[in-house]
Formats: sequence, structure tokens, C-alpha cells
Amino acid sequence: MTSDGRGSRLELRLAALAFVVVFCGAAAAGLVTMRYRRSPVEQPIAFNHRKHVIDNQLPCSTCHQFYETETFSGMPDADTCATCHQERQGKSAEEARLVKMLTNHQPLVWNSLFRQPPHIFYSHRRHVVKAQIKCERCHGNIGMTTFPPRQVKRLSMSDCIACHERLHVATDCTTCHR
Amino acid sequence: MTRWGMVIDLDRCTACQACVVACQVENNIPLADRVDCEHGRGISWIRLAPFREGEHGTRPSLRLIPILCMHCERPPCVKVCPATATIIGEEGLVGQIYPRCIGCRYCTTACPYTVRRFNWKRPEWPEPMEQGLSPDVSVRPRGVVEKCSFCHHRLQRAKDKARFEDRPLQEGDYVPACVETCPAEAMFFGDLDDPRSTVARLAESPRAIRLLEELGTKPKVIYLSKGESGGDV
Amino acid sequence: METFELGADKRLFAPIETTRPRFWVFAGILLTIGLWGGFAWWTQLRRGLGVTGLNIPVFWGLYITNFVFFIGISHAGTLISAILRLAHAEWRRSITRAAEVITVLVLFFGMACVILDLGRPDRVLYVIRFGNFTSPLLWDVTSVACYLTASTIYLYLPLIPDIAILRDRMPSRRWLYRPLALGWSDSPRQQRILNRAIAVMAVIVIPIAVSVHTVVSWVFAMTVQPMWHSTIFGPYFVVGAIFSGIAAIIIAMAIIRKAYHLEDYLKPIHFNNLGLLLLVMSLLWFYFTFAEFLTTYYGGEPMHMVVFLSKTEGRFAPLFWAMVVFCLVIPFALLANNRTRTKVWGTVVASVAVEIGMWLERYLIVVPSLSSPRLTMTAPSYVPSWVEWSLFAAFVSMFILLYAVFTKFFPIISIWEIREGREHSVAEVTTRVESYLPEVTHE
Amino acid sequence: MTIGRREFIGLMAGAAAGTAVGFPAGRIFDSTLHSGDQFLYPPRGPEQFVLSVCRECSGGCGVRARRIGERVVKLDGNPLHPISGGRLCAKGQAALQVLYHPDRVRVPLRRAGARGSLASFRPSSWDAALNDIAARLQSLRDEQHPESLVLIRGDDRTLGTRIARRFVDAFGSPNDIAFNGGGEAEALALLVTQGVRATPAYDLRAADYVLSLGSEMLETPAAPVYTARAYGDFRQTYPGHRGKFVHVDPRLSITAASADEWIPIRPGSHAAFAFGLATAIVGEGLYDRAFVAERTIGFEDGADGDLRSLIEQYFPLEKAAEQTGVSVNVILRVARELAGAHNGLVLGPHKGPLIGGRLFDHLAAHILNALVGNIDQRGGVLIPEESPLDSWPAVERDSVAASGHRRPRLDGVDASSTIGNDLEQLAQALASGQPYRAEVLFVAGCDPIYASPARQRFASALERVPLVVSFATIPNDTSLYADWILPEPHYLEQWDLHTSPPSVAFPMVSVASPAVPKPLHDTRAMGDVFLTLARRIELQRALPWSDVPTLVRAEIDRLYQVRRGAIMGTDFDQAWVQMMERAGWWSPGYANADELWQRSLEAGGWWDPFYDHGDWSRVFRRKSGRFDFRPDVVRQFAAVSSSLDSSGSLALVLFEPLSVAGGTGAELPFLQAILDPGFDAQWETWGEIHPDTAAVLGIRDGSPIRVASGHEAIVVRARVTERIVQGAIAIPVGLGRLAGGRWAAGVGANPLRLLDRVREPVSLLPDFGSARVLVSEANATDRRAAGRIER
Repeated sequence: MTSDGRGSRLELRLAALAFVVVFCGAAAAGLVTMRYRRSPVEQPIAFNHRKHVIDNQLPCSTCHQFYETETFSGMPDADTCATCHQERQGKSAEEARLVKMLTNHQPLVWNSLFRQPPHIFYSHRRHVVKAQIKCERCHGNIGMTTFPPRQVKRLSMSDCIACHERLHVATDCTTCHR
Repeated sequence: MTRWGMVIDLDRCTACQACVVACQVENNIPLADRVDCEHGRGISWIRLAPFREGEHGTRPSLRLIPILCMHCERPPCVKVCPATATIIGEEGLVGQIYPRCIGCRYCTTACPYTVRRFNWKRPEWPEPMEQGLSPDVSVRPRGVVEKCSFCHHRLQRAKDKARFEDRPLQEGDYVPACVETCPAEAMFFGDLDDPRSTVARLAESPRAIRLLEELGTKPKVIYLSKGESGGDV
Repeated sequence: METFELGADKRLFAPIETTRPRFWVFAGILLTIGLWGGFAWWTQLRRGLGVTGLNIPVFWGLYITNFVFFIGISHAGTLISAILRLAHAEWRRSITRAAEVITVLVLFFGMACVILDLGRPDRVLYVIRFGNFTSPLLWDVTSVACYLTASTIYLYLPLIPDIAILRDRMPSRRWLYRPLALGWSDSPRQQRILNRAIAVMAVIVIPIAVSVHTVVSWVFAMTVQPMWHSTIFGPYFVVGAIFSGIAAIIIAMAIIRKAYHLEDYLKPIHFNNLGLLLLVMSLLWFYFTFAEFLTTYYGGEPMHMVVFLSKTEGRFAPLFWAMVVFCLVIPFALLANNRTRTKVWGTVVASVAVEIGMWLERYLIVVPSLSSPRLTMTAPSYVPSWVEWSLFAAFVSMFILLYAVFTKFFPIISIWEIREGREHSVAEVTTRVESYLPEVTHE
Repeated sequence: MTIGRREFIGLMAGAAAGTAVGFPAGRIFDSTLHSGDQFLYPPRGPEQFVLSVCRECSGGCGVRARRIGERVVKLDGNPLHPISGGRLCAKGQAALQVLYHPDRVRVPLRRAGARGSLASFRPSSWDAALNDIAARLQSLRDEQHPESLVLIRGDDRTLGTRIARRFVDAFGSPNDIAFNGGGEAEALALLVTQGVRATPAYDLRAADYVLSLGSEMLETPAAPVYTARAYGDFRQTYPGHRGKFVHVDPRLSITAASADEWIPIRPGSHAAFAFGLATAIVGEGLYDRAFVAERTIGFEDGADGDLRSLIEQYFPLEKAAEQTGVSVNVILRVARELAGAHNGLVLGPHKGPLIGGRLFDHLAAHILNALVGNIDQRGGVLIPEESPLDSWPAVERDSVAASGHRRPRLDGVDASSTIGNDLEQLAQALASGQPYRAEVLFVAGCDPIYASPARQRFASALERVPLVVSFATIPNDTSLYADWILPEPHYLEQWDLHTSPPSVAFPMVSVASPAVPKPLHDTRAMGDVFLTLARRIELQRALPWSDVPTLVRAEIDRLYQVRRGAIMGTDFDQAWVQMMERAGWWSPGYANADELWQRSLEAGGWWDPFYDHGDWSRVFRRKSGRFDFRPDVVRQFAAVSSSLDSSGSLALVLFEPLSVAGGTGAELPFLQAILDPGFDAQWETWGEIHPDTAAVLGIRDGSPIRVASGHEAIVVRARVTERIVQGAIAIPVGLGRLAGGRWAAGVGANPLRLLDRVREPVSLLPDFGSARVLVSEANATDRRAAGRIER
């Protein structure tokens, strides 16, 4: 810009311009991050999947009792844990905490890590028993973890559709939406 | 092909409105308090519409007809939805996909039966009423349109069940909540394409009428008019 | 020569170069109303559409009325100016800009009305992402977007020479004008290209404009609802749109003329000419309305008659007859009379009446049909809530404010076109008129 | 453009400010956009079905509750249950919301302020409540005044009420007072003519012509679902076979809307219409001669007081036409239709659980049934059999109890009375302390302050009783006047046994088991409360059971002993059992009491579907062993001149919409929204006025009107409609509650307030149909007053 355009208030103009541009960008960023914001999931006990599933060869249904019989998989309650952990099995501090909780009859509420949207009909039984889909297909290597992940995994429709299309099963909206 | 449909025998119907409440409880319909109702915002997927007959001077009469989504074969709502949030499924159910609905209410205005409802506010249940909510039906957020789904979550459940019993879906496996509760047993539900089904047989009755048939919507809710039976049951 | 001319058009630069305190007061008031509307919108976002007066079955109300109304007004500019340009109507020169700005600005508010009306404004882009091409609402989005683009270009092209003049005249704002002027140097080649571009755009813009309001009407007409499902709706809406559009131009012109002392540029003859157009549109509007209502009445289909009677003698009757008075009686009385039409106030009063009347017409199209659904249903009558009224007021205020702001940055009367008229057209018109006549050879 | 230091700082500052403001702004904006998105995500869990019995009305429908995890999410009819047959009415469907109602009584509440307001109550504990009550009761026994205990109760088809009655009996008080307005006249008609104490059952299913004399049989019969199912079959079951239904009433009710013909008559002229029909039937000789000759007395004994001569004397056709406003031709036509039908059935004006009828009307209807010979026939009036569990062995009274039982009842009713209970008299006795004072008063299963015409007097009388205990799930109007409100569990939270509901002919025992694993609140079943009290004051000899579940199991053992009936089953099972029993066989499908218990839990209960038609000695229990036309009673009624006084006032016609019948239902928003589909009336009380009448009074549709009787006035919304005859105003009962939670209290108006202390002559039943009211456009004062009542 030539010198005559360089008014004494150029820096103000630039500031305003920068404000507007950055405001829009930041607001958009705010919007987007809000939408994908994740609140960490805390579990009552730092459950070691690997210990149970790999080391002790327990089937998933030991704790997730319903996935072969119901639409949902189910989370273990205190009684389920108590079948083994009424007394100490190992040496970990977490287990000591668990045993203490169980003896004190404290409630044990696990928080789900994999969340379907609430407007979906999904039958675990149908997928696991009938279609023989492996748990890992959706749940990844959760069985290999030694510490519970903190992030919720939200399952998206495109994941479902991709699989349904590949296997040539229904993709009618109302098959799953309700 | 399966083509789900309903038959309502107006000669049996007593206008008791059990269907209205059964539907509301089954489908997690939000509570509407007095103020909402005064604003005309109460949601019901099935309602009884009054048809008054008789001019002044002659003896008046009153006909009450249960009206719900007709699950038209040519649904005017599906055509006009700009976001493909309302669709007609392979088995003829007109579905509403809540997470896709933008809330423009074009479908509600396009529906000649005025059976679509809108969530004017966020649904709220005072503690502990939320405990009565069914996990089978999604709780709709505010700002989206909803309507009778023929309780299609029951179809999803019934299919799931039938599949594990290694049998095809049978008549009576899948019945909407209103039909299940109708005290006068005036409502029937089933596959209109299955010639052996009750609804297919009743749909052929000389008493069978369809509402606003002249609009070409091809409703799948069929009424049996009041009057002498034509040997149809 | 050039200095003299600039001096002559000094009035046109005055609004841009000087701003009086009165303007700030005026802008402050409008902005306050706008902010109040923002608060109303915030309330609606937080609490849902329950804060409106809408109900079952009146699912659409003020927002959709305003949408149709605003989109209607948008026909003011682009369409009128395009037609006048193509017709070489020389009196257009001082009014085209004022008209085109209306179009561009009001379209934004029209679109915003639809977003206000959405239960889920956060999902508005689903219309594109999951669009359903059988939905007239999608056609609407498409055609309004087209119109907005086209009319923006159409506003911008004739602005370029004026921006260049301003660039050279106002060094302090060169940061703004220089990029916008696109290096305009008024060379004959540039002039040729510009004129051709304007002419092309004028041709393109007309069918788009017609399509916009036709499609808006189809939002209603494509449903099977009583007194919506009508083939006449397309042209009826277009006529109504042009009708309200012309009225909007007249009002805008009168205000500009008064506020910026442009009596020399906006003369009674301009008002008179537009007034004549308005008169024609008024009669055309009446013709369509009459045809529409007579057809319904004569057919006498019960469902349609319910709506018909609710308008003519039922609960909407006061509004309906007010509409007839505002759209036909008042404008006809004022405009058919030479004495009132040739006065500025005469056409302005008629125009204000038309705007009110046309708003009522939109309201009476949207609400009564919904209030009487086919299957009986008792419903409380629709009374718009404070939120809806506030947002209506805010939209009108913000439109006026933006319009005013525009006049503070760009000449509201096209300077170069006035000059062009002065320099070339007088001669050109003489030749043109002569070309219409049998040639008189002087021997 | 060159960027200098200042420009750079400007840019940075702008950008920083933009970020600082923009980012949170975007987040706030987004969270506002999505403030509707916090989905309630009802938790999943294993599905389970539990059988119970609905208690929203007296109907006794078997219910199947769908349980997900620990929550009940839906109620439907138990498909095997003979009453509900897998169906439920609107109230039954909504009952789930009573269980989860936010305004339930959660702990025992003790009054700490003035009576009449819930705000006066403070949370307390069961220990405190039981100690207080037991101490008072003990002192009554110690002072030898057991008669000072009063129990006001609803119907006794549930264990809680039956335990309470037995408690009162063993305690030594004669004051076991039932509050059951609606069905009394109907039962009385049966008692007068046949000597049977029961509510008649109507075999609607098999009838081919039903004449309803204002019986709201499709809205508020004693067993709505059972009746509706029968009605469906009555209409359309066999090809070419369709029953005709004629409704005669001043109001075009929802029941009338279903009828083939609605015949409007003047208010209060049901009996006149019925006797008009009788005159025509007798006059034309259309009556069932065989039945009348063989099974009745009092028709034409030659005595000058026989029915035939009475009819000729008092009920000529022209007079009936004049009194009812129906033309002679119509009366004649209906008479011929009724008599000509194979099974013509006449239903008296049963208006609902609260609105008592008149004996004269019901007697007239019953006489018509006898004239057409439709008593104890298929498609006729049936006499319910007693359930095997209906009665317990008599209480062995100790000396204190015996002395108490020698005292008169406070309401003055004794064995010689026609009526079973007299609330009006009770209120007076409570207020005056004569013949003796009431010291402890239990109210259970009914709401007299709301529902009694004597409500004002009753409320002030309660002030004189030192200890009033109300059992309530959601506080009712009477609870507000109590000293203790004891939280009653919802029926889905407790064990119970139900015997046949009124108007159901066959004996039945339904087992209700708790549908939720544990009660939501600190509630105790009424039965358990009385069993506990019995232990405290040493009455366990009469009430030996430790708790209700034990009693339920013990009752099933007793049921096994009767050696008849079967487990509830499908239609096929029913037909099989009926066939077998008709042939004299009993094939129960269970081998011992344990099996009966197990299978009852699985199916819902036990019943005996076999009805023995023509067991005349059971049906006609008057000395004559015949149906008695009771010309003596008819003459008494006929002699009372019907005073047609109408000094510019309107007849008050009361009715009960199904959703709020019995004064319950207004607690729930879903039921408030369906009061009358004909008007789409919701959340308010309205008054129906004929257009002609409204024109005379200058009343516009939709405007608030003041309805006043001698002592009270209410404000309702006018509904100008042809659904009511001229010269009358019809107002629904069920709203205008003082209590009942956030959705009931203060909504609408209670027209029962308008009733005066009027009794029907001869029967001395409270007369709900004789009130006349003045109606005018409500002015601002009235509306303000109404608003004050509401809030």
C-alpha cells in the first residue's frame, strides 16, 4: 500500500481485521471441539482386561453375561466380581481395593466405554451368535488392555453401514433406527 | 413382500382412548402439562377425532375415530422432507429418523391426516418418572418431529426373537401397543400382503374404508365402518 | 469538464463523505432492536420452539410468513432493474442501485427466517448432506442460493466504475475500494466488457428471479392441503413478489431522497413511473387473487370451503378484508388518480399499504390452511409470541441498518450511469426514437 | 504493504482477542444449540414379566408388567386373565405413572398444622406412626370403648381392606363403613326384587339388543375392560350377527356416541321411560308370558296392587311421553324392538363409581328385564356367584369386642336399613359426638371429602375426631384432613389377592405379585399395617398371619380345598373346563395346593368359568322363590309426585369421564389430556349447555360460566353443544381436587359441591340427580374466586 493509505490508525484496522478473522475461526473451532469433546471415563477399579482375558483365559461372557442371549452385553455387578474376588487372588493394589469394596458392600458401577447412540436397536446376540461377528470387530483390542481406557468410543453409523454393505445385509433405516 | 397394516373396526371401537395412553407409555412420549395442552402442544401419536353429524334440528350424533399415522404407501411427508429424515421402509413402515430431522416441520404441514407431532421443548420427567421409560424406544430430543412408528421397535424385537427360534415371523408376533391393549378388540394388525392374515381378510370387507383415499396416499390403516357386519370376521 | 461534473454530482458523494450525528442515533436505535432480536433468538435456541406461539396443527407461522414476504421483496431490485435495463428504460438510471441492494440484503433475511423456523438449526447443513431432491424445500434452497449469487454479481458489476471513482476520490478508504475496484481504469475495452457482462447478467437474473418465487410457492402448492394445492400459486406468488418489491423500492427511494436530499436525482417522474407499474401489479394481483378464490368457491369442495370461509367470514376475515383494502383499494385509489400518483407522498402511501397488505397475504396463505386440517381437530388459535414479533422487528431493523450502512460506503445512485446518461444517452435516445420513425429526409 | 512493529502488535492483539472471545463463544453457542440433546438413555437390562392386578378401578383386570432390569416400563393385560384378556383401558395403561409419580407419599406424614393443607404435614417414621396409633387403639380397648374406632373404606376385593375390616370387627367396632356411591342403587334393585346382595352382571356378549337407560357402560361400568371386550363381541363376532344398542339419556355421552341410536330424554326421567316401555310391552302383550307366570310374583295376582294395575294407573304412555319428552311412537317402537329381540337386555343408569343412581330407575330397568324374561338367561342379567375366598371364618369376639358390637353404628345403619351406609348421618354423628364419640378413624381406598355430597359437613366433622389416619399412595382430598398419612405401596409393589369384581358373574381369584424388586419409597401395605397393629394390641387370634404374603399363600391353600374351577387359561381351556363341569367333572390341572400356587403365579390366578343358568333357588332368594315385581315399592315411588320445579334453573346432569372416573386419574397428565375426545376437552371442567338454552341465558361457547346451587358455586367453561338436552347443564366429575399431586390439585372444579342434602324418597339413597342450578356468565369476581380455589 502506498504511503498515503498508511493512515495513523492502520494498526487498529489490522487489529480489527485480525479480530474478525480469528474470531470466526476460533468460534468454529469452539463449535467443533465442543461437539467432539470427550469427558474422561473413570472406572471404580482400574480393571485389567489382559489379566482376565489373556492370562486367565476367561471368556468375555464371564463378566459380560448377556451378549450371547440379549440385545445388550451387560456390565458385571458386584456379585459377579465377588465370585472370584471375595478373597484376594493376586497381589495388585487395585484388587486389594476391590476386595475391600466388596466386603464393605459398596456399590460397583462400571461405566460403559462403547456407546451406541440411544436411538439404535442393536442386538449383541444377533451379531455375535447368528452372524458370528468377533467382538474385536467393534471393540478392538480392549481385551489386551491392562488399564481401562479413559476415552469413550462412540460408534458411528458409517461403521455399521460399511459392514452391512459388505455382508449384504439390511441397510433399511428402520432396521436399526427406532 | 411384507406390508404391515392395521384394521380398526369402528363398530367395535368404544372410543375409550386406551390406545392413546398405551401408545404414550410405550413410546416414551413426553409429558405435557396443563400449559402445554392449552397451547395445543400435547403429543399423542394416536388420537380420537370427532366427526359431528346432523344439522341443527335433526338429532345430533357423534362419531369418534382413532387417527394415527396411516403409513401411506405414497406418503406425502416422505416426498417433502428436505433431509431424508422420514423414509418409507422396505416393509412399508414410514419411519422417522430423529437424529437426522432438522425440525423444519414441512412433513407435519404436508400430512393431510395431521398425525405428525413436533417436540416444542426438551422432554422432561420429574424424578422418579424417568424410571418408567422404555429402553426400546429412543427419547426424542427437542426440535424434531415424531409420529406413530407402528411400534416398529416391536418388529425389531420380534424379528430378533423369531430368528433365534429359527422360524419365520408369525401373525401376532409383532403387534403395536395400541392394538395389544384395545379393550373392545377393535384393532387388528398384520401383513396385508399375506392373504391368510386377519387384516388382509378384513381389508377386503365391504365395510372397509380408507380415510382421505381420494388424495391418493394409499393409507395402510383401514377402517371398518359402523353397521351391519358383512360376514367378514 | 470533469471537475464541473463531479461538482454537479456532489450530492451523491455526500452520504459517503460525511456522516451526521442523526445517522448514529438512527443506527443506534436499529441496532438496539437488532440486539433485542438476538436475545429473542437466544431464548429460542435455549428453550426450543416452544417459545413461539406455534402449536399443533399450526406448525408454521410468522417465520414462514416472513420468509415468503422477504423473498417476495427481494424481487424488487434485481428483477425490476434487469427488466428496465433490458428495456432501455432511461429513467431507471437513478433507481437501479437502490433496488438491487434491497434484493441482496433482504435475501439473507429471507434465508435466515427459515433457519429461525428450524427446530434443529444446528443440522441445517443436513439439507445439503442428506438432501432429498423430491423436496420443494431443497429446490428452494437451491434456487434462493442461485438468486443470491446472481443478484450479488449483478449488484457488484455496475458498482465497479463507481468504486473506482471513490478509490480515486477518497484516499483514506483506498484499502477498501482499491481491491474492490479490480483495477478499473474506465478504458473503452473495460467499458465494453462491463456493459456486456451487465447485459448477460440481466438476462440470466430474470429467469432465476421468476424461479425463486415460483419455487417458494411450490413449497405450499406441492402439498395436498386445502387452498395450497393450486397450480396458480407459481405465477400468483411471482406477481405478489414483484408487487411488494416495487412498493419496497418506492419506499426506499423516498427515504433516500429525503435523507440525502437527492430530489434532483429521484424526481416525481420516477415515482410516477414506478407508481404506474405498481398500479398494474395491483390489478394483476387482484386478478390472481380473484381467480384463486373464485375457483375455490365455485368448486365448493368442503375441505377447501372450510379454509375459504375462515378467510372470508371466519376468524381470519378481518385480516382478509384488511388485505384487500391494503393491496387493492388504497393503492388503486391513489395510483389511478393522476393527482396523487404524480406526488411522491401518493405513491409512498400506496406502497406502505401494499407492504402491509402483502404481508397479510403471506400470513393468510400460511396460517388459515394449517388452522383447519382436513380431519377435525380443535386447536387453539395461533397467536405469535413476543419472540416471533421481536425477531420480525429485528430483521426489519437490521435490514434497514445494513441498507443505511451500504449507503455510507457506496453511492446509492449509480454515478457513472447518471453520467453515462447525461453524456451519451440523450443523444442515443434521440437517435433511437428517430430510428422508430419513418425517416424524414431533408432535401 | 509493509508491516511495522505497531501493525504487527495490532495484528497479534486482534488475533489474541479474537481467539479469547471466539473460542468460548463458539462453545457456548454450540452448547445452546445442543441443549436439547442430553438424551435420556433409559438403561437396558434383562426382560421379565410379572403378573399383577390393576387397582385403578374396581374392574380387577389381570395385568402383565414388563420389567427391564429393576424398572417396570409397560403394563399390558394378562392374556390369560378372564377379565382383561390381555387388554387394558386408558387408566390401566397409565397406572405405571402412579407408581413413578413424583408426588407420592414417600414416608409417613404427621400433621403439624391446620387441617386441609399438605403443607401442614411433616415427614415422620413408621415407628412413630404405629406407636401413636397403637397407643390410641390400646387405650380405646382399655377404656372399653372399642366402638369409637371407625373405618371408612372402598370396596373389599383386595386383601388390605379385608384385613382392615376383620381388624375392626375383632377390635369391637360396628363402624365398618363402605363408601361406594355408584353401584349401590343397582345392587339394591337386585336385593329388592330377588333378595340377592350383589351387583348384577350383564351378559352383554350374548345379548342381541341392549337398551341402556343412561348406563355409561362403555365408560364407567364396574369392570370397564371386561365390558368393552363383551361389547366388541356383542357388535361383531358372528357373521351376519350384530347386536343393536340404543342409549336413552339426556346426554350424548361417549357411550351414546357408540350406540346405534341416542334417544334424548329429560333429566331424571329414566324410570318414566322404562315404565312407559313396560306399559307398551304389557299393553301389547309382548312380555315373556311363560317367565312371568312361572318365575315371578306381583305381576297380576288379581290383587289390586299388582304391577299390571299399577302400570295402568300410574304410567299411561302419554304420561311417559310427556315426562320424558320422547314421542309415544318412539316409546312404542323401542318397546317392540326390546320385546321382539331374542335377548333384549336393559341396563339401568349406572353413571360411575361416584355418582350414585336412584333405586327407582334401576328397579324400573330390572322390572323390564323380568318382563322380557331375561333374568339368568344367556344374554341376560346374571347373578354373580360368591368367590370361595370372599368370606373368612367369623371372628371370635372377646368381651370387649362383644360390648362394642352391641352399640349402634354411627351412621345409624342397621340390619333393617335399605341402604348399606350413610355418610351424611355419619358426618352428623362425628360432629355431634352422638350417640358416642369417634376417637380413631381410618380412611382407606376412598376419598369421601372429594366424593361425598356431604363433603363440607364431613370435612368439618373430621375436625372433631382426635385421630384420623389416611392410607394413600398419592395424597387425596381426605388425606389433607388426616393426622397421619400412611404411604400405601402401589399395587405393583405388593402382594395381593383379588376376588371377582362387581358385575362379573363367575368366581375368580387373581394373584398379584410385586412387579418391582423393592418398593420405591418407605411404604407398607395396608394389610401389613393392620396385621402389625393387631399384634401390638393382641388381636392376633383373629389375624394370625405374620404378613400379607403369608396370608396370600394361606388363602391359596384354602382355595385348593374348594375342589372346583381351574387355572386361568386360554379360550380353549375355558371351553374345556366349562364342558367338563357341565358334565359334572372337575379336572383342575393341579394336583396339590403347591401346584395351584405355582400355576396361579404363572397364569394369574384361578377361576371357575362354569355358570349354572336357571339355578333359581340361588337366583331368587326372597321367600317366594320367585322374581318379585314389588308393586308395593313401585307404588310408593309412583305416589311421590315428581315435582317438576324449574324456576329459571337448569337440571344438573353429572357424569364421570373414563379417565378421571372415581375421582382418580387427574393425577396423571396423560389422563388429564383425554377427558372428552368429542370436545378435545383437556385439563378443565366444563359445562355442556344446549344451544337453545345457552341462547336464552346469553352464554357463548367457551366462555367461563358460574354454576350455582343453593349453597355453593363453581366456575366452569361453557361448551354449547347439542350433546345435552335443553334445560340442563352437564358437568363432569373427577377434577377440582384439593390434593392429588401437582397435576391434579386445583385443576378444574368439583360439581359434587353443588349437591345438596337430598335423598331419594323410599330408598333414602343420596340423590345425585335432583339438583337444580343457576347458570350465568361468570364475572371477574367469580373467576378470581375460582382461581383462588385452584391455587
